[in-house]
Amino acid sequence: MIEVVFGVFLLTLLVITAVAVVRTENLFVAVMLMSIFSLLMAANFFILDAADVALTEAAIGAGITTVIFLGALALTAQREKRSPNGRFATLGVISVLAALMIWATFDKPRLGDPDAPVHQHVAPWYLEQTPELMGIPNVVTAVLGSFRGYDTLGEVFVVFAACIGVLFVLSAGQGLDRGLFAPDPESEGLRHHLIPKVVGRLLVPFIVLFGLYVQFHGEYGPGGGFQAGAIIATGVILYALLEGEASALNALPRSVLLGMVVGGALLYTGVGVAGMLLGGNFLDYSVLMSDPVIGQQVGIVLIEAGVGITVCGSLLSIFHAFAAREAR
Amino acid sequence: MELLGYFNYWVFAIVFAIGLYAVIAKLNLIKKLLGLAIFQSAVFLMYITMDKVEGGTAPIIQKGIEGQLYSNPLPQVLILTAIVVGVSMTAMGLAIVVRIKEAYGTIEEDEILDSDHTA
Amino acid sequence: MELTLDILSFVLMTTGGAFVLIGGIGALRLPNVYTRLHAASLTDTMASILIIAGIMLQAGFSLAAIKLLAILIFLLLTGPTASYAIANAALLSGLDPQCDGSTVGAADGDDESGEELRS
Amino acid sequence: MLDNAIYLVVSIAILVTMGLAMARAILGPTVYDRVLAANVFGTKTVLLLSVIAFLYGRPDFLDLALTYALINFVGILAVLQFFQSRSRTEAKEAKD
Repeated sequence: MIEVVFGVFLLTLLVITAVAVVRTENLFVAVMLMSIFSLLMAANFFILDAADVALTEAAIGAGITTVIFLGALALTAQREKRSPNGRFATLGVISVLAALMIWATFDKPRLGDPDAPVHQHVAPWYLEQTPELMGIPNVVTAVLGSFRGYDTLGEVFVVFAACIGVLFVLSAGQGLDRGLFAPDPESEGLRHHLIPKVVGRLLVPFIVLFGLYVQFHGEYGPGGGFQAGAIIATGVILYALLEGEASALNALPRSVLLGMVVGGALLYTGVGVAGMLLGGNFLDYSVLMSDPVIGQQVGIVLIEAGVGITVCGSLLSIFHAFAAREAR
Repeated sequence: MELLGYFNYWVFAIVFAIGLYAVIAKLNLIKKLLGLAIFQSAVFLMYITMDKVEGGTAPIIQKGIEGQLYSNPLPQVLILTAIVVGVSMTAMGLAIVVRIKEAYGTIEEDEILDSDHTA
Repeated sequence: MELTLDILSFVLMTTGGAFVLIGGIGALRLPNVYTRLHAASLTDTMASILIIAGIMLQAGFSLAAIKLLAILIFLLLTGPTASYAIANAALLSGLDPQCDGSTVGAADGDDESGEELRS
Repeated sequence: MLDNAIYLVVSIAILVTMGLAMARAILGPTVYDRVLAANVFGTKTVLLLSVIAFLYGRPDFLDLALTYALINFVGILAVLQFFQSRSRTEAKEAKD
């Protein structure tokens, strides 16, 4: 009951924010409103009992999305030109579409209905079998890592491909020197600002430590490779903001980042192939150890590590690609 | 009260429409990408709405509690990965926008089309 | 003993809630960025201390209490830093910190200059 | 029961404040008001998540609030960097 009221309030704010993002002409304002949008989404996910998803949205939406959008804004324009009038046809069609979809929702099961068709098929089996087959409490991690391991492998390769794509598109035809967060001989990052520098330096190790906690605690609480990769990447981005991009690249050179992107994906595939060599199917972890339950746990820890490494490397490579681009 | 059970889906439909409107009607490419992100979030919201079970809790099994209901883990897994993929895809889109800006000097769709026609 | 703790945490949390509200109202009502920042950030730290202390009393001595302490410490570190960053960014862009009373009450449409300055 | 009443009062206060911050974010008028509103929103979300974690009786979900407390201000620092680098390029252009 209470949660329904909370949800209604937060969702109303969500709609208002979405309208404001679309209406504003200042793109910088739109990006700021987008970060509020993401906060609201995370709160909603939490209220809807999806702690893992909320943690992912928190790790991605709060830092990385804003930073990447700001990096792109610095390289393009900050203001949108006024759109021409006469978009009423679009508005009309979209309104009709929305009305149709709202009408269709009345056929859907009510929020939280335990008899809804989604809850009848595989989900109860996952919830029942996870403790027996894997012995880990977090069912989301179990499904992500083992039951639907193929799916996650695909997602990792999508992240990998996106990272390679960004690098191809952005590093063509330019010297690697200037940009929003780029090394500037006059001032490197926020070094002149004593307060952010001191506080930030204090926080960087804690963020990375917390990222590692999320990585390795993912079997027991909300967390896992995707969230941990994003959190650690945020920590390094904070370092790059404070000390200038050059220092961050000194600490983690581009070659290391690329190695992480490739290595994580390879680690994931390698675990799958190891299962095949030991006589099981691809991505079947039960054969990794003599005890199938331990084998599953080892497999999940390894592939989560692979996911974390790839996500962290990709997000950082993307950040550096935007930061190093020279504004023309 | 019954109707409030559908509120999440209504919000999904409205936010979905807002995102789609931005993608279609806005000429600025970054605005289009923001619209795409909103659109994406609407879909995330719908999936996560489906996972909720009344009286349930997040699917992290607590020891020693019998008969506890848990929400559906499957939509959560799908969306968890989709969020990270979504941000990589947004970055990819932004990278292309940056290159378009360098090649055409603008990120407004109509101006880009104009300069293509005149060229 | 239990009751005393409950009452104490109730008092802490309601005062914290009041501070949160005051900060929100201040951020909405005051005339320019710097004063709004003042209201928001000042009550932010106080409200966080009170509310989290209240929850900690409820949590007792457990892992949750340690996590709450960590949250409190990080909030107290990052909150003022973020305020500093906002004030500095506003100052860098040449927004005048002087407020001459006349803008009070016209908070909605007054200093468009700050935004115009940007374009 | 009493516990829940406490959490409820606080969470309603936080939700109302979120609404007020949202009003500020939409009214503007300067971009810094929006940044400020986003920051207020961030800290309020941290508080809301910690309160709700206890309201639901699953305190192990405090990790979420901790994540926000740690990384929310990275976005704000990026904003500072954004304006700093732009004011520097503008100064340079004015010199040329």
